[in-house]
Amino acid sequence: MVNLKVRIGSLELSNPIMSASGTFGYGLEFADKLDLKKIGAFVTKGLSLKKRLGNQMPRICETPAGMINSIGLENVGMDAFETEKLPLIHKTGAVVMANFFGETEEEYVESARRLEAMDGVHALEMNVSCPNVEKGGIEFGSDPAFLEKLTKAVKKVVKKPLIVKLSPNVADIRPFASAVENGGGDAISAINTLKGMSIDVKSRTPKIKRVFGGLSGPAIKPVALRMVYECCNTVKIPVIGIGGIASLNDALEFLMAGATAVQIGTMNFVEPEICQRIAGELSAWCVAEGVSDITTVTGSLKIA
Amino acid sequence: MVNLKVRIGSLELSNPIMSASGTFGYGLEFADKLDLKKIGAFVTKGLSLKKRLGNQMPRICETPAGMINSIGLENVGMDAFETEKLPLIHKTGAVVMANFFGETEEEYVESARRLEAMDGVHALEMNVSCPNVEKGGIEFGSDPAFLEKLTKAVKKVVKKPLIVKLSPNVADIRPFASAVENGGGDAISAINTLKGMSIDVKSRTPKIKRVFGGLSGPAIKPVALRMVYECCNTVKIPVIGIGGIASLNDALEFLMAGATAVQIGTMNFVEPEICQRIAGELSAWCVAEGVSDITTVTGSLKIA
Amino acid sequence: MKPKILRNVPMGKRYRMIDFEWPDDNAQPGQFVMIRVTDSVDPLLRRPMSIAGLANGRMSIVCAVLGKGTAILSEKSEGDFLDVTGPYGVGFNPPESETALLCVMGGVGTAPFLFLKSRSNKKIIAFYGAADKDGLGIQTKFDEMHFSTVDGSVGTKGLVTDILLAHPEIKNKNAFLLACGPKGMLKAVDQICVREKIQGELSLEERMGCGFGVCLGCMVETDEGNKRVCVEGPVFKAGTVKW
Amino acid sequence: MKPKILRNVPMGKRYRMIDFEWPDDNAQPGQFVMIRVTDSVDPLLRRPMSIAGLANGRMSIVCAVLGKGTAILSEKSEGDFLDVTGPYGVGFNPPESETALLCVMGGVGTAPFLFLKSRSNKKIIAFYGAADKDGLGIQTKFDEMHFSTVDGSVGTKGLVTDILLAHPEIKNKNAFLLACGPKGMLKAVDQICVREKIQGELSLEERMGCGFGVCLGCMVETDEGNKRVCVEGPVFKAGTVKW
Ligand SMILES: Cc1cc2nc3c(=O)[nH]c(=O)nc-3n(C[C@H](O)[C@H](O)[C@H](O)COP(=O)(O)OP(=O)(O)OC[C@H]3O[C@@H](n4cnc5c(N)ncnc54)[C@H](O)[C@@H]3O)c2cc1C
Ligand SMILES: Cc1cc2nc3c(=O)[nH]c(=O)nc-3n(C[C@H](O)[C@H](O)[C@H](O)COP(=O)(O)OP(=O)(O)OC[C@H]3O[C@@H](n4cnc5c(N)ncnc54)[C@H](O)[C@@H]3O)c2cc1C
Ligand SMILES: Cc1cc2nc3c(=O)[nH]c(=O)nc-3n(C[C@H](O)[C@H](O)[C@H](O)COP(=O)(O)O)c2cc1C
Ligand SMILES: Cc1cc2nc3c(=O)[nH]c(=O)nc-3n(C[C@H](O)[C@H](O)[C@H](O)COP(=O)(O)O)c2cc1C
Ligand code: FES
Ligand code: FES
Repeated sequence: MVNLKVRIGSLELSNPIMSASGTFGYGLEFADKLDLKKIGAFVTKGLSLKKRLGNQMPRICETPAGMINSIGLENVGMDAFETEKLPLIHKTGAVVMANFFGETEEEYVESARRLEAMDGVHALEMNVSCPNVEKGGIEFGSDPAFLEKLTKAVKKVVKKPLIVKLSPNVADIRPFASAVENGGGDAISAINTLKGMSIDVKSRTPKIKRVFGGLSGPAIKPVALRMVYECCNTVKIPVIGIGGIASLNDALEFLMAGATAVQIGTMNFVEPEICQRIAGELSAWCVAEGVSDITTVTGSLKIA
Repeated sequence: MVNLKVRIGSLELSNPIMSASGTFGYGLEFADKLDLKKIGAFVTKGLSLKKRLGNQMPRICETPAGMINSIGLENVGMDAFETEKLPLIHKTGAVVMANFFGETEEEYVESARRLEAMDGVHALEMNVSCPNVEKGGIEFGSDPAFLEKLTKAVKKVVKKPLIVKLSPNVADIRPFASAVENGGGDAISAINTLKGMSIDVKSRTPKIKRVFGGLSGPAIKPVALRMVYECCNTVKIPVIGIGGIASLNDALEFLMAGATAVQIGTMNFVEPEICQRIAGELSAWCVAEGVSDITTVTGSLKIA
Repeated sequence: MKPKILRNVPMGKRYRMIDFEWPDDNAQPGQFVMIRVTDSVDPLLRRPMSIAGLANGRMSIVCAVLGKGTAILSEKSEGDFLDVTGPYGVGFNPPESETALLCVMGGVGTAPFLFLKSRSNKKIIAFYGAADKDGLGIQTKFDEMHFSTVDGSVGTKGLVTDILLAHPEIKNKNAFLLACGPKGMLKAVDQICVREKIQGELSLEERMGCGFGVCLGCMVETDEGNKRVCVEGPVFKAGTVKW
Repeated sequence: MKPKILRNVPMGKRYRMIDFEWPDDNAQPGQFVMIRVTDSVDPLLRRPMSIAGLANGRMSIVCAVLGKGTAILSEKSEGDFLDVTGPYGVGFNPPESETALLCVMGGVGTAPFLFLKSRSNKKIIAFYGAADKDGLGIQTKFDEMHFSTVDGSVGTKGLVTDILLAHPEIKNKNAFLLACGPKGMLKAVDQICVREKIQGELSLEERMGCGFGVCLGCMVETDEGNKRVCVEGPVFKAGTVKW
């Protein structure tokens, strides 16, 4: 028997294949597409205290081997999540990580407090790629000192594992990884989307109404893998690798680079059952390779 | 008649389609593949004072819609370039931009001095994505103040147009664009490659011997376009757009975002005649669209 | 589902009709499928295509070549395999009582009506608008067929809304109208519905990331708030969309 | 060049031979072409393939399916079009005087020797090494044919260098040796050449970005410095490569 179990803080996952926030709805949309118990965990769409409508349309477009989105963090809000979604999610037996964000430190802390109190939320993933209204629209995730302070403040109100999700739109991701570790975060997830842009040449207008959006999908995999590797070499807490994963091979690259688990994002749109498929393939791969415990694959990259 | 002429400092190009450094050799390799006079200019492989051998193999690998390279700036050196390459290049009638780099400020200045003295080099493109040995391996292009100083120092010894090529591995490219402008640079080119990584799962080794390399090709286009747009909105000097261009449509996106000209890199490997093809298509597009002067396309993006 | 292509034939000058295997008959006219046209990651996303027919183990779509994805799709051969998910979305739902339907269509907007025709015994009065005669050829026999072209090369010269407004049924307040086509056309038809107090349904198009409600890329603003075209649509009640 | 595929047939269990139109006969055995297998940008780069035959307006390659690119290539059909550039590189150049050639090959390394055989009237003594018998089937009749497999299922059990060393010609200091195959095999053959003081040429493989000398991705270290496998190679003199 292969042991695919991995640990994120105090939480044990049955396997390291998870779905990424914003690409898996509230899990329920996938209930008829795969067995939610067969994947390590799923991450909800980013939640805020209040319901949000998001940005104007158009807010997605396709790019070579990728896509840009500027959804604007549209979500049902904490109340509706707790009362309408969570009870239904609970029935599926899924492991649930709640992704959340705020516009001020207080909103972050308050959101975390709410999620901490919800039965059926197994871990929290804090998205810091949001404009900080108090700091004049600069992202929370763009200043290590501030990130450490935010992590500490949130960690104070939660016992559940706190994962902090890093932005790749920085010159060097390592100080941010350290900030999370120093702030007491239980794990890091990386990366969120790369800031990108696309133009419709015919109309000479941006393809995304808000001009900029986040690039995701296979195109970003090399950048994501590099940043995940850098994080893994910087901190001791677990790192969850995200960015462009489309195959077992891609997932293994992240694990070998040092990730404890991975999240699959954009490819859920293209192949809704991909998380379950790759979890299955991972198990078969371990058998074929004589790997009895997946944690021995983590960080097994050999540098000559 | 369509006027495709664009101006980079004191240099006028017959059209805005150029080839990018490191993807076009010394031009001569393309002499039987296209008419070098039909493209705006070509940029040489990055030159250093002394011949360099570059990094160990393997130093390229393919990624989704892109590739990673870690050539290590292998080049024939200034002497061989001047005596062996330049006379032959001169015969082709090509407009030549010499890309160059150094490991210290003095090397940069000395390289620029050499190129300034060479007849047949029409402009200089300074690559600042190189580790600065004096600053402990940190890239020249990763500190705006330092970049401004370097630009000033080099500008002092050259009259030919000086283009400074920016690295995308920064949190915000705008201060770097300003640094070039303030330092007296005649133009900016952007972007160089994104730092990336890839792993061979079978052998559990990095696909690139040096672990990291530069990601290029269509995959990076959305990031490149965003950064070029940011540069164009920051400085008044011309910006040359680079990154993932594979079609007329891609080139037009960069022009509409504000670029005065564009460079095509990786796609020269796939379709050696691509620069000439796109220059031709650009002319046809202008006719079809009733554009009589290509400079009216530059920056014509409409933001609602 | 990885169905085998059974047929791929031109339909008029601009379109192709592609038939492929499909295991069941469970779909409503107005619903769509999501098609992955390649195993590679470029193009990456699935393409939405209305169901143009479904019977006897065979589904049909009508495809207009617009860009890369539809170009690849239209060049597939009989015997090749497709990668299709769905059906998705909510289809047309005209009242049971209605015996005649005014169906306004432009371009490949005809596709869902071909399916509707095959499933319904109501009288279908079709209004087809195109820029020129190259847009024609996709129409099979509806019960009544009215054409308009912008250049006047076929049918009445002008917009499809002109021939719609000229039709006697438009004055029948019990008429029910269905529309599928370009945004401009839908908007104009919607205004007619509101002005003439005619009930109707419009099938919308938006760029889609997933097709099943999770990317939130396909929103449309309605008088009941943001709706996902792929789940709450693509068919919306006339008079409810905020254009 | 966008030549039409004339034939695509299996060759043994692991390979396919693909023939396509080619306008001229100007190529040397050992040279290669660069093939773009898709119009999309994934996979992005061209794939290098040795020329396995060229005559009468027809070029042949032998393709082993390794990854994405060769999978797509091998699934192309007769009548499809390829995108091929080249020929590139420097081919084999055995001395005119030589009447017999020792040709050591493994896997698709046979391809250039098929071409050589068709162009040369020298006696070709072939040594083919494989892991098991599934690697066989690519060999057409050379003048002499010696097999070895690692598992002993066909020919001599062991490595191809064993059967090479056992051949009487290896003691002939005027023998000329050519080799193409996996790196390990080439290295072993190279050592034999040096040790036995036999002249020879080796055809190398490296990942290629361009195929015509500009990306500098395919370097090999030789005793004359860095060389590009795509321009100064793929064929190098035995004893010159620094492994
Ligand atoms: C519900 C629905 C039903 C449709 N039914 C049909 C049909 O029956 N027949 C048909 O030919 N077309 C139909 N379309 C439009 C079709 O999906 C687009 O023409 C197609 O996606 C364009 O892809 P492309 O790669 O050729 O173009 P590209 O321009 O290269 O596509 C780039 C991206 O934009 C998206 N996109 C571009 N145009 C549209 C559009 N008009 N609507 C939605 N997304 C778009 C693509 O899906 C892709 O993600 C339908 C669209 C929707 C939303
Ligand atoms: C001069 C030369 C001649 C060759 N001749 C033949 C031939 O006649 N028949 C044949 O089947 N194969 C030949 N090869 C090997 C062939 O090019 C590779 O098997 C092929 O590129 C693999 O592509 P892929 O997409 O299937 O594999 P992937 O592993 O998906 O390829 C990923 C990348 O790595 C490169 N790559 C992977 N393996 C090799 C390799 N062994 N050599 C060079 N690049 C590689 C690919 O070109 C691509 O850029 C030759 C290689 C060279 C250099
Ligand atoms: C449409 C879309 C919406 C997303 N929404 C969120 C979100 O709400 N919160 C968040 O932390 N990340 C969000 N992401 C980022 C993904 O979780 C993931 O980090 C990113 O897409 C990279 O992974 P991928 O390349 O596998 O998609 C979103 C991504 C996409 C494509
Ligand atoms: C193989 C290779 C070598 C390169 N060498 C150089 C170089 O010597 N100097 C430089 O400034 N940029 C170099 N570049 C970067 C390109 O000039 C260009 O900025 C980058 O590839 C992005 O453009 P593209 O996506 O069109 O390739 C190199 C790129 C590649 C792929
Ligand atoms: S297409 Fe993704 S939510 Fe509608
Ligand atoms: S493959 Fe580019 S230099 Fe040889």
